[in-house]
Amino acid sequence: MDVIITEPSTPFPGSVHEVPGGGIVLSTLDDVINWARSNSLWPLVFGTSCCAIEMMSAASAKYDFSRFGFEVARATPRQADVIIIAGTIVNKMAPVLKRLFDQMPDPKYVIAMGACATSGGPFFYNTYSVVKGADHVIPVDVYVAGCPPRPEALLHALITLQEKIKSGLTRDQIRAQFQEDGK
Amino acid sequence: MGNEELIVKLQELFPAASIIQGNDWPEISFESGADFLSTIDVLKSDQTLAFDYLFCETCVDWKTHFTMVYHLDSTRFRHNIVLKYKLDRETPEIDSLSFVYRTSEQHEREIFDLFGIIFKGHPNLKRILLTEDWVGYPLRKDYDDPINMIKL
Amino acid sequence: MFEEIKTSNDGELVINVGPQHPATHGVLHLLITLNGETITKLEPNLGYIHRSIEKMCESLSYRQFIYSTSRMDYLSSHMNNHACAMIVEKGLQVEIPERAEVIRVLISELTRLASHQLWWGAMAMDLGALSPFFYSFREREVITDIMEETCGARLTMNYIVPGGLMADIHPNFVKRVKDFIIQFNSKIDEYDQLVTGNIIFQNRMKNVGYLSPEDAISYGTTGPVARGSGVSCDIRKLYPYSAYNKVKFEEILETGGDSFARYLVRIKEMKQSISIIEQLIDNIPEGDFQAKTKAVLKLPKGEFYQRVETARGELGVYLVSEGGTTPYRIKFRSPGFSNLSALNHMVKGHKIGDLVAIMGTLDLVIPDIDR
Amino acid sequence: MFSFQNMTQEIHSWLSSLMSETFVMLVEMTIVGILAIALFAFLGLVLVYMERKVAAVIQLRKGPNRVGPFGIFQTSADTLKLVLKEGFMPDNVDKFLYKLAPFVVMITAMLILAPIPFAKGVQIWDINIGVFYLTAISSISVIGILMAGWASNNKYSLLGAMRSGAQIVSYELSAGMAVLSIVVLTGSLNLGDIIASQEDGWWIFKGHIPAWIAFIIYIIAVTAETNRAPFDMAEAESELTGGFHTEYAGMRFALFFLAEYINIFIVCAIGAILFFGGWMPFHIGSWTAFNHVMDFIPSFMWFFGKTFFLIFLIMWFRWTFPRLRVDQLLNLEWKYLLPISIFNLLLMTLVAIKGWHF
Repeated sequence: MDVIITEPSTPFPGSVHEVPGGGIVLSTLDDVINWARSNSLWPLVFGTSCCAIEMMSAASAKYDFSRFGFEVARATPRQADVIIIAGTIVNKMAPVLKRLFDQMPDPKYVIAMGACATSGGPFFYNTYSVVKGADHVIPVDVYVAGCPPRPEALLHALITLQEKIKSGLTRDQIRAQFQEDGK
Repeated sequence: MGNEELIVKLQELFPAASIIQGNDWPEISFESGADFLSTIDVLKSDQTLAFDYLFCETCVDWKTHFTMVYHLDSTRFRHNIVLKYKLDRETPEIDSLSFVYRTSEQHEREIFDLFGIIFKGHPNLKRILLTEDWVGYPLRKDYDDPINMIKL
Repeated sequence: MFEEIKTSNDGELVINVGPQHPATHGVLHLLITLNGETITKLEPNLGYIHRSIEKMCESLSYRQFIYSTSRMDYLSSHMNNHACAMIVEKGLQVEIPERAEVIRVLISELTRLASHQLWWGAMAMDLGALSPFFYSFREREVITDIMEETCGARLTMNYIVPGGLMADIHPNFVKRVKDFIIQFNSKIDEYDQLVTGNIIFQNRMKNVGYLSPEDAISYGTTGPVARGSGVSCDIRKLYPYSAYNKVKFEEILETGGDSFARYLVRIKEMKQSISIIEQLIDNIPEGDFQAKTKAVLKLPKGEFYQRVETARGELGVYLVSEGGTTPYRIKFRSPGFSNLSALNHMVKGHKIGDLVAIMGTLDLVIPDIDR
Repeated sequence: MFSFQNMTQEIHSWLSSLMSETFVMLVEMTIVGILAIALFAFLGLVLVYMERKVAAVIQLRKGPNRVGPFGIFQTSADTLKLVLKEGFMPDNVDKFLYKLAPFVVMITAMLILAPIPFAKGVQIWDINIGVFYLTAISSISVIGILMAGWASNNKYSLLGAMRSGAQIVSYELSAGMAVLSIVVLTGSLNLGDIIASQEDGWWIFKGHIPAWIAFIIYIIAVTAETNRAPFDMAEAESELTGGFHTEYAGMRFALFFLAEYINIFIVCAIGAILFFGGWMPFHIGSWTAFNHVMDFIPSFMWFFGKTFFLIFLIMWFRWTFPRLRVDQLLNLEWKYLLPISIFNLLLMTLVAIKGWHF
């Protein structure tokens, strides 16, 4: 995978020995860690509005996200890995959401489910209390479109998040990759 | 009681008020300054009226004044009226109904929150939907919030 | 922004339940004062999902504002749309084709079934039984599929519009609804066996959260909550609208006033909904599904009020028109808002576990409360 | 029937020929310790996977099936992730107790493992007061839970811990009574003797109705003792979000999680030993031929089969019943289970004295 790593501003003091293909032990260990993290995403029980019902549908027997190991929904943010923002975030809720996110231990991931969490959606214009997108409050990894999105869309988002974790790239690296692809 | 009978009865009881037939139900309107609590008391305790169920309480901002709108139902006779009370825009104050109809405790908090109407005698009058430090009353017609509100 | 909460001198403990708490079904914040495990005071703190729909509607046209109401009480979005469509029709004085009226009622009752099914699963989950949720969603998915085929959406349908319906029903609709009814009739008994008859469940529900008929009226509760206390308040029966005067059904009244009575009301209401659907499904009249309306709607000056019975109780829409293309003021009298106000009265002296059970039987939908 | 005793004795004599007695003991302790920890980890993985699959079957779902064949590596991924999570310590916690609590719960679970015979001749510590040891040690774990609840500086945790304290202390009584009724029949506190006494039939069949009552009470009481639904007052997800482990994250939470499942395994193992004869095959009185056929199935399979059947029973409870309220929970114990179990113990004594059992 071609990754652009930006040059550090000060050069590394000392000599660097190039290892062809990366250290086998460390890179494999990284893969194992990412495999574990991506396959064990425990969501926080958090739904504000309509999308929460579709999230429940995704948990139900027909869609069943337990197949991927997502069914261990934790009620406390301390034990959760991924926060699925299912619904609108309003000004009064924003500090609470931030606090919930801060209470989660690293590594933590965020999925913005539905139009409201992505951009304010149907409540973008003429409202005085809606936050226009949850990414104004906390960093979002995956956005799902729809009002509300279908359960399949949520499953796709979760699988996309798994792929993101498996690739082991940071946000900036992914952005750089996309920019390169665009050129 | 039918709507026509209700209007006749109400006119007997409240000669000062203006009573008209609205789209669905009789509408009885009071000017600001009328004794509101005793009116409600009569409406609730009168044996032929028995308006014991307040199913909607809200306010309308008419730019020059506010109008409190109460929708009353009688669970015994199943007749409804709409009760309106005109409020001054500068000092909007009205008696709280929270001890007559318990449901109005929350409704009045909401109206205070969104319209800024002061309910005298309300046990816990503070903002309910918005944060405590919110400035302004959003459902008033002159409310403007250039930061949060994106006008279409 | 959170108040500094301390233990008061008399040994009482103040606890925040919510905004993120599994029992609040959303983002309700309750401040409860505990003496040991016994609740002495409860204060709801709303507004964590206050989306200012009422302000928004003031700048939306009469065709547009209906869509935002689907997101209000999303579990009975059809009934919300129905109320709004009816109030516009009342202002315009449009006659709706018979076919549209019957389909509206059919769809509304299916929505009520779906809503009650979800409530049943979620309430059992609150009480700690996790499996009923999956059983109820099994049947709910069938309804959702039927809805999807006809309305094009699973949850926020926007199918009922001023003047009639957005589109005609799907050719499969009648057959699939009939199949569903046959399937669901046997499942209701399964629900009873799994939950209603369970001794733990009955002990958790009976004599918990008592609401007397007087209090039920005074607190303005409606829907299954008031009917569980023996207060007749079914708008479908008292002030029939749409095609409800053409069907025979019973208003379910339980006199217990406790959580179990409210539970029974909903379970029996499901059976009544099935009977309404059974009466109408074979008798959908032929004809148009939409009356002719202008592209831009203008309501005459005046005030209009429309009440409908949603799955949670009475939804009132109060609309003030100044004669323009947008409403001057619109107020949604949501059932959950009034039902919630009785919560403080109901939980006093009960345990934390009971709070969860009582909230389960109130069937709160928070966006419906906050609007 | 194959006994593991020969094997262990051979290892012991081989080690004794190599080094002095002290070193032999040290080496043996290390081996046993490693085996115990390995068993722990393995049991944790298997039981969590089993719980999720049982839940899935009851709830008409598929359950984990993407990670590895049939999803068998799902729990491994979960464990690895939990180990690698940020070690988290909220502000204003009692740091010492907060760190100690998971280990108290864990070590208690490990200690109980000592006198349990896993197969014929496989027992870490053959102690003559085995039953007494089990009941004594198992009550320590509540201290860990109380510690966790107190140290977390969270009101939900505190409430959960207090509930758990009240619950475990009360339900230990009926569990103890149920265990005693089997001790009365056998006349021995040694687990090996209790198993040996079931050579001609398991106590659940030999002990008439009192044994059945004791078994039912035992299962109810241990479900409560391990904080499992419908008695999961201490966690009560829909009431107290997470109960005593609300503030625990990562590895420390994993220890609580693991200890819960190990505790289930242990109580079910004890139940299997007392009522279903532990590793003893299914024997019927003097049917020698039948008994010989049964002996062909290895003893550890009998033991694990019975234990896992009981574990399945407890999991079945969890996914079926609603949760009790905290006062109903205590009512059930003090007003119903305890009087019944005391009466049952008397009845059992009568049965034992008169020799009415088979």
